[in-house]
Amino acid sequence: MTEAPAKTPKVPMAKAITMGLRRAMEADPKVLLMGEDIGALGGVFRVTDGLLKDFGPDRVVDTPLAESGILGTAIGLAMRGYRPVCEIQFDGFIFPAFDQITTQLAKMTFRSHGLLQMPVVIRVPYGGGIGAVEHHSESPEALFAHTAGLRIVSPSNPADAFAMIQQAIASPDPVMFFEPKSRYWDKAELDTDVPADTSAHAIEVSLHSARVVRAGTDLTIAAYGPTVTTALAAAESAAAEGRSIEVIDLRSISPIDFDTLTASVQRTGRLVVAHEAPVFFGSGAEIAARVTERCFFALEAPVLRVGGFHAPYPPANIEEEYLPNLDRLLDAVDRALAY
Amino acid sequence: MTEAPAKTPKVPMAKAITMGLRRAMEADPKVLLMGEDIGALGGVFRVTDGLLKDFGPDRVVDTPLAESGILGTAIGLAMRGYRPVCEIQFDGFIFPAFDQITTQLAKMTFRSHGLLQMPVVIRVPYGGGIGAVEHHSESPEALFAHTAGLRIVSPSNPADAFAMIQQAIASPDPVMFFEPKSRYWDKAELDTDVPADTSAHAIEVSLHSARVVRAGTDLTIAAYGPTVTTALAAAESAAAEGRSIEVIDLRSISPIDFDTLTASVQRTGRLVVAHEAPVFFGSGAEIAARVTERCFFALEAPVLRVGGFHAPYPPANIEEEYLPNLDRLLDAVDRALAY
Amino acid sequence: MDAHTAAPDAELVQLITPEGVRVENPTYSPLVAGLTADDLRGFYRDMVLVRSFDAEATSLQRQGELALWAQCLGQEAAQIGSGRALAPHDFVFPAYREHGVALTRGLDLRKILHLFRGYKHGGWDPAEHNFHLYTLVIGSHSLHATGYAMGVQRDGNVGTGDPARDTAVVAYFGDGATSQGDVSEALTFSAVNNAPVVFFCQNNQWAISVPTARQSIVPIANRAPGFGVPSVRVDGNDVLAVHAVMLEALERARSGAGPSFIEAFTYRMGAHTTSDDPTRYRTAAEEDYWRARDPIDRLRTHLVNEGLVDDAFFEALQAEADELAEATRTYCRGLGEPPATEMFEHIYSVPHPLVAEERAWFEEYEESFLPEGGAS
Amino acid sequence: MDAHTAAPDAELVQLITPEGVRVENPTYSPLVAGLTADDLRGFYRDMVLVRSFDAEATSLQRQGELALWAQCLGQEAAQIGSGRALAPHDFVFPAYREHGVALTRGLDLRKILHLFRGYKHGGWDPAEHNFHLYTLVIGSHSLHATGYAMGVQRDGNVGTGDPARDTAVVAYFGDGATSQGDVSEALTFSAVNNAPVVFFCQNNQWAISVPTARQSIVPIANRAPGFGVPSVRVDGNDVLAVHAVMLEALERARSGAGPSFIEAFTYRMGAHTTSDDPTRYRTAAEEDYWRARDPIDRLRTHLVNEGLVDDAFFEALQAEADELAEATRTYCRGLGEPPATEMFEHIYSVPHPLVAEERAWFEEYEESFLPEGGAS
Ligand SMILES: Cc1ncc(C[n+]2csc(CCOP(=O)(O)OP(=O)(O)O)c2C)c(N)n1
Ligand SMILES: Cc1ncc(C[n+]2csc(CCOP(=O)(O)OP(=O)(O)O)c2C)c(N)n1
Ligand SMILES: [Mg+2]
Ligand SMILES: [Mg+2]
Repeated sequence: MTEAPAKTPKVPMAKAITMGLRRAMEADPKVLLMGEDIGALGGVFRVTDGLLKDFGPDRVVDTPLAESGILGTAIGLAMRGYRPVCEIQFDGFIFPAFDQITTQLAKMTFRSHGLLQMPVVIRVPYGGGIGAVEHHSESPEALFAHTAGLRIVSPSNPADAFAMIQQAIASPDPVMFFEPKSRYWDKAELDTDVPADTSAHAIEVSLHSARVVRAGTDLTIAAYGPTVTTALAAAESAAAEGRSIEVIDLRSISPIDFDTLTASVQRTGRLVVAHEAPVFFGSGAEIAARVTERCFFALEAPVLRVGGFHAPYPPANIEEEYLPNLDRLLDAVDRALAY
Repeated sequence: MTEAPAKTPKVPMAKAITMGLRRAMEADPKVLLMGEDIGALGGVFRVTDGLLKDFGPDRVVDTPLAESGILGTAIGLAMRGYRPVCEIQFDGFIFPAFDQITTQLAKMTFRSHGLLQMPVVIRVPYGGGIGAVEHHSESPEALFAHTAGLRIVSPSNPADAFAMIQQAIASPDPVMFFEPKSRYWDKAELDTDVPADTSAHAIEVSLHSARVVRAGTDLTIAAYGPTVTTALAAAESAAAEGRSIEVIDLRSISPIDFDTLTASVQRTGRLVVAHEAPVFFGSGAEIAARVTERCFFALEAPVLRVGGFHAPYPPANIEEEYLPNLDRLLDAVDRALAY
Repeated sequence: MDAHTAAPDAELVQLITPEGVRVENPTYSPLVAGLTADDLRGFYRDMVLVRSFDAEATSLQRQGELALWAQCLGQEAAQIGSGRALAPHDFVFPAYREHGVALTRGLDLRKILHLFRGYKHGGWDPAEHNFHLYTLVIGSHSLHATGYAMGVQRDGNVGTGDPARDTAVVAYFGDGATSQGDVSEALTFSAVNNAPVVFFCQNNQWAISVPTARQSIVPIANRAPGFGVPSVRVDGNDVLAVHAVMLEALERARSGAGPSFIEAFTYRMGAHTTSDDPTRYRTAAEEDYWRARDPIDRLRTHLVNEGLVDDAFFEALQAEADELAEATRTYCRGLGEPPATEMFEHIYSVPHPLVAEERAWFEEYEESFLPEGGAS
Repeated sequence: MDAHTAAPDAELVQLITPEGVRVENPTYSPLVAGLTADDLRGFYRDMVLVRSFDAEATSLQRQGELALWAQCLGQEAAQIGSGRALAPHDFVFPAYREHGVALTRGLDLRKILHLFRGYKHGGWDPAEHNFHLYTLVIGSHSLHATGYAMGVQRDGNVGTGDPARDTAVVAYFGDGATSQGDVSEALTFSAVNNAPVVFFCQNNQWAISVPTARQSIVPIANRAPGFGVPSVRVDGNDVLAVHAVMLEALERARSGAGPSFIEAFTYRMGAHTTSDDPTRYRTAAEEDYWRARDPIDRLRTHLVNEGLVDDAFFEALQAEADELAEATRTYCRGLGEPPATEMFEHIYSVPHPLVAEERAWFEEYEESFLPEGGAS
């Protein structure tokens, strides 16, 4: 998507995150990484590869096997002035830490009337489509977005991943960083030598801004993380049939950049939201409700949602049918345009 | 609400639940209660009062202080053929059990291809308005509704509480039973001698049916648990100004009885949803999204939501302003009618 | 009398008997050998003051001024004995009834009322006295303390030998809390990191209505060594013994020798909170038994027997205690209510569009109730 | 060589040395005194069979037939020794590499492939062999086992003295799992309820890349007594010793004497799973050290030295093992894919309107892809 000089190397998203972590650790000695198998192994996805060697075991901490323990100690470290970046090995294993995240991490700043900041990042490889076994393909972002005090983002491409992880780490508020593991190996040209903009403005605005990744006039597709690529493919495919589809990469799930979203829908009059998480009580619900409230008279069709079914994530053999794939997206586009 | 012969005693909701538990325990020796302080103390709200004495410590189990332990052992008991009813002492203390509920309890039937049933009930006194300290006034229902495999209900009055707790216990699926603690002491005439209908039909349909508790033509208010009373008050108040408001007690949050809801909205053309939980990613989002999809051409105004703000539940001194009180509901009604 | 009300077994560290008699302990007596009469009077003073405060808060709750109150009645020795062993730069993570510890940290006790009045969730600046906010969610803060201690290690503030620098972290919690997975995880994380943290468990024999025997069938102190954390059981009603074991544990932490666990065996003489009714689950005989073992009486007897106090001391102290109660009452009654817009503040440190939007809506909405023309 | 690769300390219960020599243990030898040569050959057979199965599954994964495989290579003695001590009516909660235990329960091992192929999440009927589904979420099932055991108590199937009735429940998990709060809570709940459950921890010295020393600085077996649960450390590569300690623990459970904890000290000879690369975190020397202590070799040496086996035995067994591998391969390749609509099944036991609606939508949607007129 980004034009870059020919010499810029192509970097997969996983590597872009590694480099973002590296830049953040170089920029601030208080940044440290914690998680299961993030040291010698470099994480099961190798995202922390090489960091133990360069930053040592005090800053790249292989923790005991306990997610509540990871988050709980991260909170204490943050109180002491550190900036812990916690890796949860897989989406499905974040729930033992749910209490520490929801009740402690999210509320500490409020409880202390702003006296305590919580610069904690929780990295969560999430989503399906990689043929994994049970509990390794879930999309739990909506379960955290309901809770005030947390910020939730999800990059869809290497460049965003590289910049957003640094901004997330620089944020004084806790940030849940959902990494679409099915896109870990998608590459893009990226110069990882230049650290990202981590100014106050970048943290407040850039980190949480949606981006129009393809302009269009007939219908808007809102996506984030793994579904952005699918949405672009759907737009491409629809273009062949003469339909002009705008694609928005939300990038942030809490807060949601409703200004960008509603500006688009005011023009296109139609919105389809795509995410891998189940539709019922998913992000699409909030988006549909709020966009409808804001664009009531502009909407030509109800906001349609494409996502997982009201079912546990199924066995890998049939996950393709569960996921909001290209066909499912196109079907929703057709239905929305048919109004 | 219910007409009953004069001799029927008035029973507060808390007592109605006690009696429902008693009837369920009498009906099935496999039913047992587990939780913190539910034995000699009878629970901090006295809902299990007297049950230890009558059913003994094997069926009314004071557990160690660990919510994950309570849910985890309840799952094992269910596998052995028991029907555990777990009490979580307060809403804000359910999160240590989040993993066991979301990843184990909700998925066990699916994982076992229907070979294992999970007749576990989780009773959660929830909601605010009782002047309590931190963590004792939350409404976490939306955090569970996103997960398939769970059923979630919330009674708004003693009669429903009495019947629904028995149906929940008879359900082979796990049921989260959210008890609006601000309504615990609201009384209604109720004959608790007659056990509830726990037929298959009752469990499938009655337990999860919404109910029109007041008919109206201009606008529908959907509420559940603690906000039903507020909604009825709002309808009453609006009636004085010549507005006819229909009030629906949803009773079930997962599944949601969209048939009853959309039938109403098809007639009234306007919907306001009221719950205590924060609006952002709350139940109202799902309701707004789906009702809008189903009633797109009937809606005269966007679905409006009234609920908690995107903030941790505030100190009790200012909770009245946080809660969707009568004025806030009337304000939303006005706004919806102004479209 | 139930098993759990039996007199503590002989393995409890004790330096002053229930009869007020000083006893020798080869390990622990030397640790408190340097304490002066002034120190002992100071212990006594703190215990009396916090009891006065606690009683006043209880009565304020009865008067409707507080939503709830959690008394520390009976646990004063455990709290003052341990709190007085701390250095100012040590950091404390209390549960919710550590009013005695708060006193030793120098916190203005009246700020504790904020939380229990429903006025604020917090109420004080944790950094001011290195005393964290109360944590109501049982056990969670044991992990925060452990993480904080891991930060202390990274700051190089352990094992330097410089008493102004070496820092210990303390987590206070109850017997019930030991059943929470978080507390076990804190033991694991502290042990494998050799973190400078002390887990101080006040076993007051009850978790609301549940006796300790329902949390553990062996002494609570046995728990920690299985994680590699050394532990000790101390008579929690003996302020001197508590002080000694705490000094030892803090020194271990600060010197880099790692975490420790203290079980202070005491008794919750009051109700769990003002909402509780202990008559439902324990006998008057049990309460009487423990009332006769009141930790304040024990120290008083000792001080009197040793001739370390006189009437003037008691009178002055009583006046001070009355003054504290009076100041507490006045402060509480004057608190008023915070502005409702506080609920939109400090949810995030960085501006947040949804919060801003909801706040703006709320302010406009509130203004709509002002008498016409009344809005500024 | 790192500390954690050092030879197990002398406190491990051992009945056959690594050199294959039988040693006496006053407590445990009597428990296995009744075992016949046939029994020993049966142990050996099971170990060889599961290793053959395990190797075949590993190679099926390499061929792309499985999404993942978790080997039990090196842990056969721990699994067969314990599994063979169970009664049919005992109930087992495995983690995810208990293929050896599965074999002893009589499970058709090929059904284990369902999960690892991404074909089903479960794959067998837990009731058929009293063997629960694999649990991938570390530690969770320790609580399920405890609850199940509480159910057994309520059924009156403990301490009756009737061997056909008295029932034990077993939870299998690894060294890493002991750090999870759930496992500690399971120890608490089992102890205070005196539940008939055995916690069987295979300490294979690694949790993926994390050595046991990062989970506990003291032997894992030390953990349980702090909760009031007796424990024992056994040489997990000694099938006989494992069998003996398991018999003891099961008997304790069934008789009503309560829970036990077994630490079987063994070694994960393979990678964590087929996705893992152990060269990143452990040395070849360490792997060589443990390869030389292979549990199957140990029993083989013993059987040969005692003259309990002959060539015919080995040949027949090899044929059986090859047959199992062959059958596994064939079965796996023939599995195909489940119909996509399976994802709408058994989400609930009672009909559910949203599931029905989504399923109906999906079926209609799928039909729209059929060639025109192709829909039935
Ligand atoms: C996670 C959680 N579960 C339940 C509660 C409700 N609760 C408040 S205090 C308490 C008992 C605590 O007992 P203990 O740890 O012994 O402390 P004590 O009150 O005796 O000082 C319980 C169950 C809670 N606050 N947090
Ligand atoms: C709650 C949870 N967190 C993380 C994981 C990822 N994970 C899978 S296996 C494993 C290591 C388990 O080690 P151990 O308990 O020793 O068992 P072993 O694999 O050695 O048999 C980890 C971290 C998981 N499955 N569940
Ligand atoms: Mg207690
Ligand atoms: Mg292991």
